[in-house]
Amino acid sequence: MSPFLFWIFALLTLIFGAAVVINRNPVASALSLVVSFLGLAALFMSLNAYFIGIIQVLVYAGAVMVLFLFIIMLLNLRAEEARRINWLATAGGVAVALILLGQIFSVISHLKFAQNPFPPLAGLTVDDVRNIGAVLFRNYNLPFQIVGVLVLVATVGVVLLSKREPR
Amino acid sequence: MAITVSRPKLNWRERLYLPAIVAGLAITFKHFKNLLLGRTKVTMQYPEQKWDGNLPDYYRGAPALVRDEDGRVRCVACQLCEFICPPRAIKIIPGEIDSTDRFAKVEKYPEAFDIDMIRCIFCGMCEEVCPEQAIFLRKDYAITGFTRADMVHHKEKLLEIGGVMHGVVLKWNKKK
Amino acid sequence: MITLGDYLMVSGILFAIGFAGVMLRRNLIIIFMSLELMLNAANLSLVAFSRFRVGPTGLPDYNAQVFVFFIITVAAAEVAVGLAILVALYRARQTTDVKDITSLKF
Amino acid sequence: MTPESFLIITSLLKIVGILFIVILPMVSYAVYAERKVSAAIQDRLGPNRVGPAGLLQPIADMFKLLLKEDFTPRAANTFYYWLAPCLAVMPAIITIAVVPFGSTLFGVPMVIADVNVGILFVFAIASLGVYGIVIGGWASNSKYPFLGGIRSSAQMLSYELSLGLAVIPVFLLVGNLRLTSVVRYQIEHGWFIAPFIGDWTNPWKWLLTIPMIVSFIVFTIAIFAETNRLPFDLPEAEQELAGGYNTEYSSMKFSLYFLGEYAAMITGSAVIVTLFFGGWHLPGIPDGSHGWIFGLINIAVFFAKVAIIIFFFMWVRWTLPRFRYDQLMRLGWLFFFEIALVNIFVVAAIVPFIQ
Repeated sequence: MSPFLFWIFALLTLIFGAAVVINRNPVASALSLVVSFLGLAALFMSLNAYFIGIIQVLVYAGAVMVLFLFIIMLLNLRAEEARRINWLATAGGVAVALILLGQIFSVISHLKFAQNPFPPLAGLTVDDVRNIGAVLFRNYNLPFQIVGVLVLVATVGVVLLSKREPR
Repeated sequence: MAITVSRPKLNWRERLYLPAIVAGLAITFKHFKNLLLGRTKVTMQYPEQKWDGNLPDYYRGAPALVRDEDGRVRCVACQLCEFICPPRAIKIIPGEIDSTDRFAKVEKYPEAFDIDMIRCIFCGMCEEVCPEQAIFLRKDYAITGFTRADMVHHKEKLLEIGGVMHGVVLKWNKKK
Repeated sequence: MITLGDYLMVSGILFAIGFAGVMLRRNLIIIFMSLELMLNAANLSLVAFSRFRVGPTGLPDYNAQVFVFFIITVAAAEVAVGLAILVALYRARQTTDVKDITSLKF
Repeated sequence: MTPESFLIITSLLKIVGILFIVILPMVSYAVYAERKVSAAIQDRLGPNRVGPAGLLQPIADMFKLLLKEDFTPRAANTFYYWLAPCLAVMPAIITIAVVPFGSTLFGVPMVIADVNVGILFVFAIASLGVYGIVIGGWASNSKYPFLGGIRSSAQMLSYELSLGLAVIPVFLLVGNLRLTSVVRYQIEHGWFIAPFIGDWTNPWKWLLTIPMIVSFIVFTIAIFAETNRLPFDLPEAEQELAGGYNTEYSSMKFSLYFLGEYAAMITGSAVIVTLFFGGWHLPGIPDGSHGWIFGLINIAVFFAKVAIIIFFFMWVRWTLPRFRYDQLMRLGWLFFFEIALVNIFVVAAIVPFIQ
């Protein structure tokens, strides 16, 4: 992965991530989030994690965000009217986020090993679908089944929640 | 009163819908195949093939003025057609016939006879009402033009389409 | 040369953006999206670490990637439930603004 | 020439070749073919004015659409209104990148990117196709396009499930997600639509045929739904929604939507051919390593198969009426979803006896 491509996709992810927070219009926010996720998927692929990258596109960009858009459109959420911004609260929120950012930066810059280059892989292409599958089904079989039950519970919950109460 | 439509009870084969879909596909494919093999009769290909030879005698096409055997315009500018015309497509300016003329007895002739073919609805009322049998609906149906002015048939044009009509009542020729 | 540190920085900034979104915005659906942003920032760190810890066989550490897989699965379920709650809330209150939803009971 | 630059140059040649020589002409002539097929099914002749047998009709259509007034409604959200048609075309064309459209030509494999997540890539990119429709419907700021957009988002989400589940039997047999391995497996073991060919005495292969055909039917129907083709074209239902998501579009923006639909149909057919009909393989024809002429024949065989599937798409379109929306949802969730699930178990039970 050339540094050029890395910075393009990193900037894409970050700029559109910031656009999610800044945009007033919920639809614009959701679409910015889609672009941000696509950039993130490219970053995953730059780390040779093709399976995770494509799952990211498939699940997040293809399904989750369509669901978000569907709900935004179904509820017909308009752009928020420009209400008076509470400057004190906004400044406080930004300050807290910046402090968090500073802490993360200081931690990362103190990690000595983080400056080392990535070690080389066994080959140019690693069949990571097969390897992830092997690890998932051998070492994480029980958690995998628990996640399956969780998804089932979520499905039942969603059906119950979205049912209109009979009047 | 609301009528409750009882829906037919479907058996399992009908409920599967697949046989019905396959039957439908077979029907459409039969049509497709027949057209490719040239067995289907398709509609007439208009600009190449035309109705011209096959038009029935009662066909109502564009109206036209006719002359009689002596070359006289049969129209006497009575303006009945102008009054009867439902879309008011006809406009006639009557003119006196000179007393020295052979047909001076007729008194009037159309100085201008315009039919606006944009308005004409080919109803044939003008032909019905004409006491002189001067206007007939001919077999032209493809009337085109680039401007509105092109679409107005003037007297010369109408006479050109109409030509000479033989064998109709010739009451003006006998006298004088 | 791109190092692990760069990926972690990107991940950290993304997390801070998501955090700021949760703090600053009042629209529930935007808050929800910011949460997703934070989850994905964590995913980026995990995948970067996975690529950094190459084992003796020359393969990345797939435990982290399996973890990301679980996070994505659970996040999808979470979104479905969360949006269903949001729709139920909108039906009851006709609003998605957190300022208007301050009481526990309605 | 270094291997890297060789790879880049051949990839570029393949992209340009497949896109401009095959896909885009195929898209425009698919529109022509659609009109001809519909005409034949309805006992008409179809376009026959421009050029011999109307063969230049797509070019005339293109000029007509280019010269039309490009109208943007005042209430529309201009940026998204312009963005949406581009989003509608892109995913359909990107998908072709992972589909192997030939064996080899001069030793170069005829697939643009042979990634190891092949089919997942197809699904991931295809699922992005819904954004063009949803955003177009929303940005037009008009009732009918909006309804079309809402319908399409729910429809695509529903049918992606059966789409994904229907192909799992194929990959249970192949063992990895690469589309080139799918083709290679089918060359060795017979096409998935008829796995018994070449192995006539094996009863398990005959048994396998039933779930494979079920899998093919479910997958094809899901592709119909994903590409908004007629039994499932509710997002653009002319009669109820006045054209649906593209009501407010005109000129080139409308034609981008139109081309996007046909491009999606072509890539969908290409995926069907690759998964179930042996890709570029035809029994008796060797692959491209036996000479470049065979490499070209392989490519021609692939696109001939694609053309047959596209004809099937059109045939169905002019036969079946449109579903009602509740029927569509019931069909997706209560019928195909379950069939695809059961099908996976059946194939999983047969697989140990095959190998």
